[in-house]
Amino acid sequence: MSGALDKIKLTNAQIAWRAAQDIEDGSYVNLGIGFPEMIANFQPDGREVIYHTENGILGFGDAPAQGEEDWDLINAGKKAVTLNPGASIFHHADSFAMVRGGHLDLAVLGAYQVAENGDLANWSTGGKGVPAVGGAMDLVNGVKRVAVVTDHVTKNGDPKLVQSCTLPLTGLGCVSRIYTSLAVIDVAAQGFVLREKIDAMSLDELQSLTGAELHVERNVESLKVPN
Amino acid sequence: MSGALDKIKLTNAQIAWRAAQDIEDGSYVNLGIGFPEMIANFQPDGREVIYHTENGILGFGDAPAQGEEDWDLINAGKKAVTLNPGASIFHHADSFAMVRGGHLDLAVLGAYQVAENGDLANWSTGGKGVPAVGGAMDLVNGVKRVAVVTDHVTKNGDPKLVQSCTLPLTGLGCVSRIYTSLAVIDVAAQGFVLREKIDAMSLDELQSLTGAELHVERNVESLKVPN
Amino acid sequence: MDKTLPTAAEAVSQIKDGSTLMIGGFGGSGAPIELIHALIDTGVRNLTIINNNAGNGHIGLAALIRQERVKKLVCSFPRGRDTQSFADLYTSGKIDLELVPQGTLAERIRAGGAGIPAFYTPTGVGTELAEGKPVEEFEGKSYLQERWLKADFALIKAEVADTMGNLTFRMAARNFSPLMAMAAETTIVQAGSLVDVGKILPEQVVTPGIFVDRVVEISDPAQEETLNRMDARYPEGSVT
Amino acid sequence: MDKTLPTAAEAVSQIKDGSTLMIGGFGGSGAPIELIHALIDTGVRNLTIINNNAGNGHIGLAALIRQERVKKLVCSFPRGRDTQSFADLYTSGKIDLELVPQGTLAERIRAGGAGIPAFYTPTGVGTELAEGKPVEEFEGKSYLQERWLKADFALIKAEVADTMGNLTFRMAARNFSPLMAMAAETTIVQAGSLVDVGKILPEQVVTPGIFVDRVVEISDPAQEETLNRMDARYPEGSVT
Repeated sequence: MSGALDKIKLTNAQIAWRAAQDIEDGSYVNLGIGFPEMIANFQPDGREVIYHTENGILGFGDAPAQGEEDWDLINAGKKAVTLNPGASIFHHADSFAMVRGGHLDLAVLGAYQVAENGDLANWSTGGKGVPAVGGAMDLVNGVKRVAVVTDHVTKNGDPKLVQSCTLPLTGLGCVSRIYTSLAVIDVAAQGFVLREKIDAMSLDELQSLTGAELHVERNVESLKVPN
Repeated sequence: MSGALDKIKLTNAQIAWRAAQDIEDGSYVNLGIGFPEMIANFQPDGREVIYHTENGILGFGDAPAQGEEDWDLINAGKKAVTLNPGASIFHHADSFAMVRGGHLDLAVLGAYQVAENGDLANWSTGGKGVPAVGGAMDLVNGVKRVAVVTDHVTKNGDPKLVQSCTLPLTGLGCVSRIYTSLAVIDVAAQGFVLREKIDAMSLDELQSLTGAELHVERNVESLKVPN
Repeated sequence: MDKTLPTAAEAVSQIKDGSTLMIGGFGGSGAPIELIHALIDTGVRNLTIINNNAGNGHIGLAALIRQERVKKLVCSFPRGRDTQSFADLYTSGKIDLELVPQGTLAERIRAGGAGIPAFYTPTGVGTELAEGKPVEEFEGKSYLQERWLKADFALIKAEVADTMGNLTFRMAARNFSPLMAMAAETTIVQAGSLVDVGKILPEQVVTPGIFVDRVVEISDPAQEETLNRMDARYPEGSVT
Repeated sequence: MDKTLPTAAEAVSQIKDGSTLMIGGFGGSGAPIELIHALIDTGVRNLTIINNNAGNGHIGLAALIRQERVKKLVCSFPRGRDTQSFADLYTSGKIDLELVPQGTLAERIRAGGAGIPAFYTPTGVGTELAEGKPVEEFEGKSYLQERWLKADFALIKAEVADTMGNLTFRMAARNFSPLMAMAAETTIVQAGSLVDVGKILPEQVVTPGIFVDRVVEISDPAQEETLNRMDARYPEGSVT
């Protein structure tokens, strides 16, 4: 199945595009380091989104041209950024006051596992290496809404959407929406609620790749993204 | 006795002068509103003292000339001040981080009563009027050293230095030195320790005006101030 | 993103009876007089007000109190040169007072803005103001547990605002305002001047726009202390 | 009041074996490289270091760790592009790690500076990092009790300092530095430029001089990221 799945599933860029469509005009948003950062590339025209980074910038913009980096202007992933008009600089306690105090509208993060009660595991694979947590636990407990972008299954084909996380938790009941390579799924009182799926996959097939029940409340929309 | 006492006791200005002599060069100091503010007028030549006010100024200077006031530059007593070179402006939480975090070297406050264990009562006479506390409780629990300037007795002739405060407390065991109109007294493990007294008063007389035992550890110095 | 509104009246129009409001300022500095007067004009009442003081004279917060719009005041120092408006109502039992040490008041507001529901402070230990508060010992010393303060609205006076709500403050008029902007659900700002986005240098922004919801330009704003020295009254001609 | 010293070596000369140090910086920005290198030169060891990261490459904090001067690291993210110095010692059990969520780390440092011995945060509830921490419920939600962090020394990089220790920071090099300056017994600053008192406008001071003890001017300071892109090493020529 893995080979077949690879042919039909969305790319990370396509998942990022889909997530970007839901970000409302005027939102203050934190994008997790790595894959979620890509979402900023797909911001729809006419919407103004203000991006926050843990290390004390609100309103950063695109990466500078190579050779033009100012290494005092970086994001949480330590990549060089620029400042948009209206940007502000502040220290780390003020930065996390924004996070913890519920001032950010949305955080979009990566995930190892998401449970049907909204629990998130995204900081540790539980192995023996060097652990690192960064700002993930602060974000999931502070930002108004937490969404996840992720492949629907692991590289081994195991479900990442599960009944209960087996990996160390980042936060409890914090995820409200999941954008996967196959579907868009909300976390609601009854568990996972399927909102959109790619046309190339049946509901049964999708359920078989998901570790917990997918509820269907109303029509499931077609998950369509640009090529 | 009251009339006789009035003739020999120090004026507020003289008490303030005496307190000013103990403020070390390079100190960061908060002076309570009212009488303690007078201490800044007697700063010895050659010493640099940096004054803090609760409402967010470090390094304020003399009052401006009348008509020259900037009402966005006031002290905690709501009086107009000026800024010395090197002054800084900050918000109230940062201002009290300085206070509570032990960054100020000295606070000099007024008092209704000081107990021999260092308890201070200076915010409420316990009456029925409108209560007000301001920053007094923060100062006495945060600043490295708290001193008091006060008349030695109340207007009725009652001791202000007592075994135990009868008025509502500002803080516990917080006062380390008291500059009165008759004496300089430290608060130590054994209680009040007399350091200096005015020549015109015997130790017995002074004791009779004090509500708790005055210990004498070594020679009591003569409390001398300019006329 | 344009957070500006044309008038103070529109800026305060959503404030309802029973709201909790933080109002910036300390003594005669930093009070958003024009916003407070616009608030008086709306007729709202049963307000809970969080401010360091109780207003002075017959304008601003004192006028709001005098008109019996305030059911409770949370403050550190409700006495001053002319705080008769508050004193009269307080002694006749018509207004509640929660007296909070000034540093604790500032920190509780910051905590509200920073998502910290409670913290410990040495301030107030062993005093009347500790009554009912949990005491805990850390490293051999006692501390009081204090709770966050939040508000439905904050009324703030800034020196400069851009249209996204980035703010700077003039001198010690800063005082509680940046904290209150963080702790209120809706922060309403009157700014002495309104500038285009990008005109405030990023390193010099004091309150980032994320904490600000509505901005109205009030050029040449009134200063509480100056108004009181002229014995001003609001509404004009009011006697009490 | 003149807090300046002529050299980085003199600025760090009182740091003793076993000290706890906060070091400013986040990733490649804001690290006081020259102060750290002067610290390496002193030979002190058994240090506890509080920093967001574990250094990168072979300079600055990474070099200090590589030389086994650090017995314990308190940080949020000890992984990076080249954090082998830390990883080697950690996996061989030669260095202790206290892993702290980034916002909790910042707030614990601020609490240390602000005289707040403990506070409550939702961060970490229900996770491994909550182990051993008191949990309390406020308004129906669970929070962890977290304790203040203090240090004997802070090493800080500023853009501009005046001789009294008032500071400004360059862009996002600000990060943890203003907090650490508050939380350390002795705060040591390297400033890109040293100016006369009065040259920094009072409203634009980010860290007031009360939080600063020693200032050394290091013009044209090294940038951690830039050094690492050149694969620099400290001491020069060091192999490991």
